[in-house]
Parts: sequence; structure tokens; C-alpha cells
Amino acid sequence: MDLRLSPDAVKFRDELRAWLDENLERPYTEELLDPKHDEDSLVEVRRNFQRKLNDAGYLGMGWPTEWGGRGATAVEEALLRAELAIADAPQSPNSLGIGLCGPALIHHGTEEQRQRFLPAMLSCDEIWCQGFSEPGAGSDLAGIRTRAEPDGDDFRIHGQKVWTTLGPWSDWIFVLARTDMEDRYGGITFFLMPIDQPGVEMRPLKQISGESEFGEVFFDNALAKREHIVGKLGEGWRIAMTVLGFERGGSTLLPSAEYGRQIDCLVDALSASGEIERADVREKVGALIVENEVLRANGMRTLASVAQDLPPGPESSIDKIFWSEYHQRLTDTAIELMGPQGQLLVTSPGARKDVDWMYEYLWSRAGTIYSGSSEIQRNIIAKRVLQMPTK
Amino acid sequence: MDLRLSPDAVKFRDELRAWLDENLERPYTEELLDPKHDEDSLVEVRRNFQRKLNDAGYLGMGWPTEWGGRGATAVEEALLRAELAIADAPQSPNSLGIGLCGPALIHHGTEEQRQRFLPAMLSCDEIWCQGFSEPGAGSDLAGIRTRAEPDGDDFRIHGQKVWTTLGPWSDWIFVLARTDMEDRYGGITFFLMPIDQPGVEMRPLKQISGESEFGEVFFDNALAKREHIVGKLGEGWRIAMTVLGFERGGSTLLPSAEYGRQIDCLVDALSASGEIERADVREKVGALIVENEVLRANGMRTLASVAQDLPPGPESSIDKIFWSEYHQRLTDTAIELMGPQGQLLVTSPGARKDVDWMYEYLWSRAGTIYSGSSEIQRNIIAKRVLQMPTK
Amino acid sequence: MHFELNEDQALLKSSTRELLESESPIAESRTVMEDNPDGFAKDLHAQLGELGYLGILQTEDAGGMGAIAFAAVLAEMGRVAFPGPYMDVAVAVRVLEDCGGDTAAKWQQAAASGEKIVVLARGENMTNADDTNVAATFADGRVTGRKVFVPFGAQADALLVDTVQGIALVERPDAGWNATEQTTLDHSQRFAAIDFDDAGELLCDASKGTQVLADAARRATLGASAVMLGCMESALESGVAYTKEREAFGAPIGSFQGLQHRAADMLIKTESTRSAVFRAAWAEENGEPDAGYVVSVAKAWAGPSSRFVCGQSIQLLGGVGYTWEYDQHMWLKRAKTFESFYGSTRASTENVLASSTHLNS
Amino acid sequence: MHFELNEDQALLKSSTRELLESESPIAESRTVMEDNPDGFAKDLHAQLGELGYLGILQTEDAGGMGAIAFAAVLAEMGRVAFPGPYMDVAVAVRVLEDCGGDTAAKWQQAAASGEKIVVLARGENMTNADDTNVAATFADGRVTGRKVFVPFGAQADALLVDTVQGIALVERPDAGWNATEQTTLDHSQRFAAIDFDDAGELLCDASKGTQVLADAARRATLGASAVMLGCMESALESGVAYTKEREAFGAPIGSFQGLQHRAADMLIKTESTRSAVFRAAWAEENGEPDAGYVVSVAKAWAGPSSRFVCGQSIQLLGGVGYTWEYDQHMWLKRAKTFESFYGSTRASTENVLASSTHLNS
Repeated sequence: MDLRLSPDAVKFRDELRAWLDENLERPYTEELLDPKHDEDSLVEVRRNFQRKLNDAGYLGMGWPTEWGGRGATAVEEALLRAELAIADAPQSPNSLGIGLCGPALIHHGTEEQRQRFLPAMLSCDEIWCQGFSEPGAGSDLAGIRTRAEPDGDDFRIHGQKVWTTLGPWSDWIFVLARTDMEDRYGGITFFLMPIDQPGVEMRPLKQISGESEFGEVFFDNALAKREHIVGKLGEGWRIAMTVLGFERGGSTLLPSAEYGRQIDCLVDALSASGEIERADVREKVGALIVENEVLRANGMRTLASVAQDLPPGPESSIDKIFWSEYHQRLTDTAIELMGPQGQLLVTSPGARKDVDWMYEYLWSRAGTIYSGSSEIQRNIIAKRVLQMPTK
Repeated sequence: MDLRLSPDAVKFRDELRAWLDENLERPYTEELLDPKHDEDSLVEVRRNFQRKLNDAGYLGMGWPTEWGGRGATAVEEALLRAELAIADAPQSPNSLGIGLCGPALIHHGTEEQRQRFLPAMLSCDEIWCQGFSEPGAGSDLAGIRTRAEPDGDDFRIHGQKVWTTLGPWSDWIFVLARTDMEDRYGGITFFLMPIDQPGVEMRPLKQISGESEFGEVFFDNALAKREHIVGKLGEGWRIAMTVLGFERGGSTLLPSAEYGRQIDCLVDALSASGEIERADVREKVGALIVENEVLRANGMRTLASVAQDLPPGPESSIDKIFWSEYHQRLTDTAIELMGPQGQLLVTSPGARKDVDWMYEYLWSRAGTIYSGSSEIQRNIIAKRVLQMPTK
Repeated sequence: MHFELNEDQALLKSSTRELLESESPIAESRTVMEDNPDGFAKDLHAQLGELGYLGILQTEDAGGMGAIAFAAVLAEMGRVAFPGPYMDVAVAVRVLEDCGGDTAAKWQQAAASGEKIVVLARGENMTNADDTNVAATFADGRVTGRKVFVPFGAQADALLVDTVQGIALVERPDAGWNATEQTTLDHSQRFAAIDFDDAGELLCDASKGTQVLADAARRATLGASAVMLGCMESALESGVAYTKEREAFGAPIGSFQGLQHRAADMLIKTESTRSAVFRAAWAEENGEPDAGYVVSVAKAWAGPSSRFVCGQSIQLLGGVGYTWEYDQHMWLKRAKTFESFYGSTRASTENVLASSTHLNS
Repeated sequence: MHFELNEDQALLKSSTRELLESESPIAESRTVMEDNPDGFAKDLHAQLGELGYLGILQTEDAGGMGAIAFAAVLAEMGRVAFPGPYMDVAVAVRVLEDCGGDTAAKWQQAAASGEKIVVLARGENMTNADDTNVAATFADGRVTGRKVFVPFGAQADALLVDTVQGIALVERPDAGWNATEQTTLDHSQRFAAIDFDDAGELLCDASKGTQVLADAARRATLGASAVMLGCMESALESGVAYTKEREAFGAPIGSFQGLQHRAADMLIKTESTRSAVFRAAWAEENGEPDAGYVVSVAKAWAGPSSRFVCGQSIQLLGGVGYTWEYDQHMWLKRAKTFESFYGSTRASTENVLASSTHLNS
């Protein structure tokens, strides 16, 4: 066992911290609270910070250097995300492009596609959104029904996608669509499509938080050019699975870092009110910290396994269930402990200004649903890990 | 709504309390701790107290008076059981006889059977055990495989029964056995059998508490006489279901009364140690009380429904899941709060002597398994109450 | 013993459901929340007054219908996440009656009829809703101090202010309240912090006021528990209904045992809450000595239980459960907000422990 | 970064499993519990000494193998609910080394070799195992006082007694200890209350002793967490194995989603405990500044988690899970008892909170 960071990793983290001290003007929650901002200008804040990160070499961590990436290790990527969360830095508006579409192009795209798309992705000149999930398919990605009909050399797309992050601000979308209605896995193709064209309609989808970070997109005879197919026809499922697998290491330290920051802010609030002196409050906060440290330990273990290039074990389903369900408990308990003040919207006078607790509380309800619901993850554990029988 | 006890019920309860003051020599837990006792003499303590109850007219509460019962209301029966629990009175060694077999005879037996069996049941001269559950059938009573083969006018029984309460001290057993292997429900017959005969072997089955209150019984060509069949051939399933339904009202107030006593004893222990002053301890004890009061409210509601002769609703599955899972939380938390002392066997020097916490802790693990496991009860709720679809 | 509503109460319950279904179904609750600056429909509030709903907690002689009716009505309102100060006004009406005197009587009539909005202004602690210490004072005909999280305080025509000297009535000044909106998770539940330096009138002194306010708090605790019960009912019903329609992996998702057992747990919590709430309502209505105890039991139980049921209702729906368009969030937000007010889970649990002297049944 | 055991540790783990499978499988643990008046097999304890297991926590120079090896061995022991004072003696051996001096060295050798049983006698509070206040004294060559819940105290050849003056060694008097057996849920874990009025020798003074005992307590906390991990492993494995064989309603019960999701939860708890325990073991072994913090995290987590997993293992088996014959109760009892000792869940949680100064990673 060795859980210590390598000297290189420590150096990387220390440089990053110094860079953040210098370059992050203020926490994103403060940006949110600045009355000068609206939804559009907040996206610009995020875009601008992404450009700064890119200029400093902190973007496309896993991409090869020839494409503007850093060729960084999984540990470095994990540290980057954790430190950004601790600093409450603006989140990238292009994370799905860089995390999923970029790797798809690097591994499966043509030279032309790479040259055309990768630089503008990193620089955030073009924002990408994801067209994987569908309203009818839920957690079953192979069940998608969006179809691509041949139109000369090209294709015409018909269907609907949901959970489209930052759709209204996106320029391009990468889409899984059926080029064969019969072949469940082999009939899916990976397309790149511009959003500003006839037949593509982006609709903001209001979430329970009242925001519309996610949207829906409707395709009605939208054009997908043959030159914008990634890989071959029918390879879309395989490519999607591969690039989703690349995500394995980078997020290992993120949840515990993010929740750790939230716990810190909770402790601040309870110290200010004096409630932290009560034994019952201490016990509840202590239990939250314990659970977050176990989450961190799980993350360290997964990261170690990625760093060693070990084959994936049960950890991705365990980690997903753990962080998503824990975040519900954390926000639920935090709000309860903060009393009436804890109920206030972050914009309300008298509210704590360091965490948008109401948003976090509501957002935590999505965590157990997207990217494979808790139910699906438990099925995976029971069947693949514990090898329990099917009827 | 009216949750107040009727004047008659209040009178019944007050008389009962006065009678208990007079006639219960000491709590059963004290009997348990008396070194003069062994397993046999403890059964005698229980038998003797049952005789006292019977002499005072507190046994066979729901039986008609012509058979020595009281013809009492469901409310009175529920009050009796609750008061006995609060007083920590010795439990009847014949409760399944009186609760299940007696009603079966009264409603479905012959005059000869009633005269032969009912008086000795109430007087506890003959102890009865139940032969319903089987190792292979679990929660599925219609799945029993013990078979009754014709032998002249009579039958020969082959098979095995489990969860046989007080088997080693019993004189008679009432048994469900198959007289028809094909007819799932209509092939089951209700037999009465003496235990002291060739072909009946009682084996104590050691439980995780180290005790053997339950046993197994093996039938190998044991004789079941035709005159000891209750009802007709093939009516066993229907009779069993009917008498199990009689149980509906009597136990409604029992769990909350019993657990209420346990909570009282917990509060005593925590008051003695001073731990009750801690806010975290208070919060946990308070939550235990809240939950027990909700259990009590559920019980009152069920009892009110029985008292009104309303058709059964979802309450029996709800109540079963609630009390059994709550008892696990209660004992788990109580032991934790009592610290090292809470870990002591009741017989150990320095242990609290009012509750046998270790026994209760372990016994609580059985509650979610017997009489229809928590899983079965949830299936029932989902299917019968919520009418959720089957695949 | 019987647990069912009596004929009058059952009729009230069904007519309330009809009224809300026609005048204010949950879609309307959403519209009010989004578009109505007051956070409630004034017309409908006035209608509730005309129909006698606002006077429900008054003594029988004054036209009240009792705590069981109150709980039954509020459970119906919870079902549609009904927005507005109904409960707060109903409680205040009874406080006015309990205070007595001409001014109180005048306002009692105005509030019960729905003409005027009158609510209590009690808490002063931003981080503890159960803190009953007050610093606000009444002196020389003026009320001074600061109250926080006054429900629909900004919309009120008069406030019943808990002061060191007793309960004082303050009418809205011509210039309006010196109010700061306090927006919570449940957007339709309006709160305000209000700074007082206004003319007022003492309705009853502190020695009497303490009991009057304790009674009011107990009734509000009961009412909030009933609202949460209603939220749970709807969340359970609509969640389960969805699982019967929605298909995945070739079968309705409601046929999967994982969701079936979850739904069973939701039913257990919901029905147990019903038992606890109506046991408490019965005790309150009949002046049972343990009314405070069983009311606190109901609230301490309803809080976490309603969060569970309403949260799991979102989970049953999956992705669409997370959208504004579906109703699940309305119930979750109401439940979560109500848990912290009108007797928090912690305060209710403490009250249970404090009132339990070895729990003899 | 890597999380796997190194070659030596992995070899130790597999040879420990082989040793226990051949010499002391769980059936043997049951036999010892039922029939052995000492509660453990002395021969096997001596064998553990010969094989170097008892000296595992000594410094490397003295032949120790480190905290990771210690945790790996104890997890194996947890798997078979291994009875006996192994962990307590291993911790005491290190205390003797840390105290230093001739007497300590002599006893260190005797305890590490398995010839003598030496354990710590610390607690004096019947209702709080984490109370470190001591009243026992050492004066004029005698130790007086009362210690409770001394693990295998009645079986010990010498006790290391925490006194106001420091750590004193008391050899078993010729007349035997003045001991009262304290029988707990876990029958195989023997405890005794011991009254001292015996000749003793001070091994180290209080100023040094405080640190030595704090180190010992931390190691015992780690060890207990590892034992609980082992219990969970076995409870999960045997519970899931049963669901694959047992049929009901025409299918193996393991095919029902309700049990599948339960088993998944058991796996999550078990694997998370593994992460926490070995993270803590690594920190302890490497003298990381946060070792006390992460050790407490592991224990605070392992307690409730092991109760859940071991309890649900009984539930997976149904009726037979409630019988003495099946092994499930062995793990549940060990886990439940260990939760209250060697740093209770509460004390561990408090320690986590106290050591967490805003948790910078």
C-alpha cells in the first residue's frame, strides 16, 4: 500500500494551488450573488475561467500534448478537479465536450475532425453538449430510439434527447443515433452536429431548482454530415462506452472535496450560531464528516487502482451510489442543523453566502437518478459483482 | 373519531391492574434471575401464572363463556395483553393453543373435541404447540410438504415442522399436513396429535440467544386419528387462515406496551449513569419514544377498526413491519447508549436487572423473519394495497 | 373506539377536496407560486373565510369545528401544496378569541371572515425557530423589536406580536411594514423579517399570553403535521401511479421488487403519519392531558417521514421527477420547509422526552 | 499510489487464512465459546507467538510487521470470529516495548512469544468505555483500585494497569485475580472486573504513560475496526451464497430484486469499510499526522456498518439464520460488542470532529 502522493503529484498540486490563489478572482458562489450577473453573463464567467485554465495548461488534462492537452496522469487530473471544487472555482461549460467528445475524437476520429474541433473545444470558443440520454431510455443507453436516416451521403436525424447540459449556450452537440433499428448495440452511430441549423430545437427544461441548466433537444430532419461521423457506422455504442470509461479516474477525489467544502461551511455556520456546542449537533456533524472521509477513502482506493492500470472492479457503482446518496443526507442534515436560516435561498438577506444550500439540496435529488440511477447501480452490483442469479 | 376507552373498558383495565398488583408475585425477569430456577421450573412459573389468570377469568378472552372463556371484546383482550407486558408477567406457555387451536375447535371442531380438549387447554394441564411452519416452506404456508397417508380410518404423518414453540414441554401439537399432494390449498388438513407416541421426535433447536424456546419436530409414521381431524379433510388451509385472522385485534397494543416498558428501563439506566443529561443521548431516546408512540397510534387505529368490525385494511402488514423493525432499532440503540454495561448478560454482575437486553436484542432479529418476513409483508403491501403490477 | 371521521368531519373533508380540485388544484399552486406577488390568491382566501374555514379553530360557541376538522382540512391542503396563510390565520383567529376584549373581537371577526390577514409574529432567532425568548417590547402604546420568519408577514393587515409585556396587536402602518422578504426552499411559503417601531395595542398581558401562545403553537404544530401528511399522500399516490405506466426493460417499472418495496415503505410512513396526526388531533380536540405530547410526537414523526416519502417520489419518477413540470418538488419543498418551522423535529422530540414521565399508558 | 497489500503483507494474509482454516475455522470458534472455560485455545495462542503474530505491532527492529499487517491479520480473524486475546496481547506487547526497562523487556518477550498473557487494564467506568479518567493508584509498590471490562483479564498472567502514577505491571497473585467475570453478548470475548490490592511495578510514569496508552488505544481501535471488517466479509459472502441456493416461490431467493438490492448495500458497506480501515492502517504505519483522525473514522464507520451487514445476513437466511447452528450470529455478536469497546462509535465520532480543523485535504 502507498497512499502518499508522489513528489511530482505534490509539486503539481502545490503549483496549482498557487496558480488558483493568483488567478481565481473570487469563489463562484460570490459571482452567483453579484447582482450584475444574469444567466448569460454567468456562462461567460465560466467560459473565461476555462480559458484561463487552458492558457495555464490545466485543461484537457488527459489529452495528448499534440492536441493541446497535458498528457497528465489520472492522479493529476483527480487532484485538479478536487482543488477546483475546494476553491469553488467556476465549472467548465464545456466539460462534456472535453471529457467525452474530445477523447472520442482523439481515439476514433479522423485527422480532419481533430484539427477542426479540438482547439476550439479547449479554448471554449465552441461549447459542446451531449446527446446521449433520451426520455424513453432512462438508464438504458442501448434503448435509444433517435434515428438517423440516410440522405444521400449524409443523414437526417429525428428524435429527442434530454439532460442536455447547457444546451441553450452550446454550439455543437455529439449525438448517439440509430442507423439500424434492429441491431440493439451495433446499430448506433456517433454523430457531431451543429446546433444552429433547421430541424434542431433546444428547449430549456426547468428543473425543480427553478434553473434550466439542463435542456431537451428535438431533432426533426436535422442534418448530420457523413464527415462528422466519429468512427464507423454502427460503432457509436462501443465508442460511447469507451469514453465513458475514461471518466473513471478523474472524478475520484471530486465528491469528497466538494462535500468537504460544504461541511466546512456548515461548521462555520454552526460556530457562528453557537449550535456547534450542542452534543447532538456535534454528533450529527461528526457523522457527516466520518461518512465523507469514507467516501474519500473509497475515492483514493479507486484512484490508486486507476493509477496502477488495474482492471475496473466494483468501485464505480459503489462510488456512484455512495456519493449521490450521501449528498442527500449531507444537505438534508445541514439544512436541518442550520434551522430557519438554513432554509433561506442564498440570495435572501440573512442567508449564509458561502454555499447555495437550497440548490445543493435539490440538486442532490438528481444525483441518484442521472448517469445510471441508484437502482441500476444496485442491479449492477448484485449481478456483476455478487453474481446473484436472474430468474 | 373516539379514541377514549369506554367506561367498561376502563373498569376492566382498572380491575386487571388491581388484580395484577395482588397476584403477580414478581416480574418475570426477576424469576429468570433467581438461581433456584432452571428451564423446567421456569415453565412451571409460567404454567402456574396462567392457571391464576384462568381462575380469575383472564384466559380465553375471546372464547365463549360456555367453554370457559370470557367472551370479551377485542379492546379488552388488547388491554389484557398490554397490561401483562407492562407488568412483565410470565408469558403463557399455551398461547398458541389458546390463540389458534382453541378457536379452531370452537368454530370448526366437534362437540367431542371441544369437551375433550378445551378445559385442559385453559387450565394448562395440557400444553399445545403449533405445527404449521416447515423448513422448506418459509413464509409460504401453502407450500407445506408434511404428508398424511391414510392408514385404515386414521392417518400416518411424515415430515418436519419448525419454529415449534415450547415443543419440549408440550403434550399435544396441532398440525397442518397434506392429504392431497396436488391440491395446493384444498389438500391440507388440520390434525391434532399427541406428542408422546412413536414416530414423533421433538428436537430442541438452539437459537442465537443460546436458548431453545423453539424446536423442530419430526414425524415418521406418527399416528393422527380421524377423530382428531378438525373440520373436514382438506379444510385445513381455510381453518388456519380463519384462526390466524382472529389474532387481529388482541395484539394491537402489545408491542408498544412492551417496548414502552423497555424504554422506561432504558431511561432508568441512563438516569442512573447520568448519560440522560447529554443532548445527543436525549435526542436518541426522544426519537425512540416518538417512534414507539407512532407504533401505539397505529395499534390504536387497528384496534378501533377491529372494534368496529371494519374489514381488514393494510394495517396488519404495516403493523408487523413496524414493530419488528422498530424493535431492532430500539434494542440496538439502547445497548449502544448504555455503554459497556449495556453489553452485559442480565445474569452478569453489574448488569441492569430489569430487562434482558441481550435476549431482546437477539430476539428482535427473529421478529422480521417469523410470521411472514418483512420481505413478504412488503410484497403484500405493494401488491394488495398499492396494487402494483406483476411482471 | 373508532378512528374514522364523524359525519360532519367527513363531509368537510370531501367538500374541501372538491373545492380545492375545482378552485386550486396543484397546477394552480404552481401558478400562484410563480406569478402571484403575494404568494396566494386573495379571492380564494376570502372565500375560505365565507365558508367558515378560517374560523375553524374557534371555540364551538364561536363557530369553530375542532382540531380534527382542522387537521382534515390541512391534510387536503397539503395534497395540493395549497399556498397561502390559511393555517397561520386560523391559528391567529383563535388567539384573538383567547385574548378577548373589544379590539381582539373586532379583528377576530375580520380575520375569520377573510377580510383581513392577521398572523402571529413570534420568533426572533434566525438559527433556531423554537427559541421562545423575546426581546420585543410594548411600551407607551408602541411595539419595538424585530421578528423573523413571520409567515406571510409582509402581506398581513395586522400582526399579533409576542412582546415581553404580552401579546400586542399592530396594524399595518400606512407606509407599510418595515419588512424584508425571507425566501425559502418552498417559494410559495412567504416569510418576512419585520422591524417594529409602530403603534400597537396590548391584547393580553404576558401571564395570560404565555398560555395563549403555547396553545397556538401546539395547534400550529398539529396543523403543520397534517399538511405534511397531505404532501405524503399525494407524493405516494402520484409516484406509484407513475410506476404503473412507465415501462423499462420491457415491463412497467412498478413490477420491479426494488421499487415495490420502496413504495411499501412510503405507504408505511404515510399511514403511520396518519395514525399519529389524527391521534394528536383527537387529543387536542378533547383537551386530553397528553395533547401536547402526542402533537409533538406527530410533528417529530411527520418531518423525517415526509422528507422520505416526498424525496422517494422523485426517485420513483426518475428524470422527469426532477423537472419543474411534475409536481413532486412541490410536496418535497413544503415538507422540508415545514419540518423546520411550527416546532422543528428537534424541538418536538425534546418536548416528547420532557413530557414523558415514564410513559405509563 | 497503490492500495494493494505488498508482497509480504499479502503472503501474511494468505498464510493467516490458511492457518485459521486449518486450525481454527469458525466451527472451532463456536466450540471454544461453548466448551473452553478460558474462552480461547492456549495452544493456538502459543503457536501464534511462535509464528511471530503476537509481536506484530513491535517496532521493525524488534521484529514487528507494521499496522497494515496487523489490520490484515485481524480482518482474517474477524472472518472466523476467532476467540481469544490476540489483539489485546499484541497491543500490550507494544506498550511494554514503549515503556522500556528490564521488567518490561522481560514481559515483552514472554507475551510476544505466547508464553504469557499480558493485557491492558484501563477503564473504570461501567457505563462509558471511553472514559479515560483513572482512580487506581500505584504507591509503595502496590497497585490499588478497580478496573472493569478488562479483556481476558481473568486469564491474564500479568496486567498493565493504568494508574494515576503511570503504567504499572501487576503479576497474577498466587491466589489468582480478584476477578468478576463480565459476560457480554459475544460469549467468546471474555471480560472481567478486577479489584486490585496487589504488589506491582511502575513501568513508566504518567507523563510518558499518557502517550504510550494513547498510541495503544489508537492501535486497538484500528484492530477492532479490522476485526469488524472481517466479520462483514464473511457475513456478506455466506449470506449471498445462501441466496443462490435457497429456493422459494420457484426461484432462488437471490434472484429477487429486493434481496439483490439489500446485498448490494451490504457490499457497499463492506467495501467502504475496507477502504477506511486500510487507509487508517496505512496512516498508522507511516506515522501520518492524521493517523488518529482516520483511525477514528474507520471505527466510527465500521461499527454501524458491521451491525447492518451482519444483521442483514441473518435476514437473508431467514429462519435458519436465527439458529445457533448457522454462523451468522457469531459475526453479529462480535461486531456489536466491538462497537462499544476499543473506542465506541460515539467516542470515535467525537474524536473525528475534534481533530477536524476544517478538513483541508
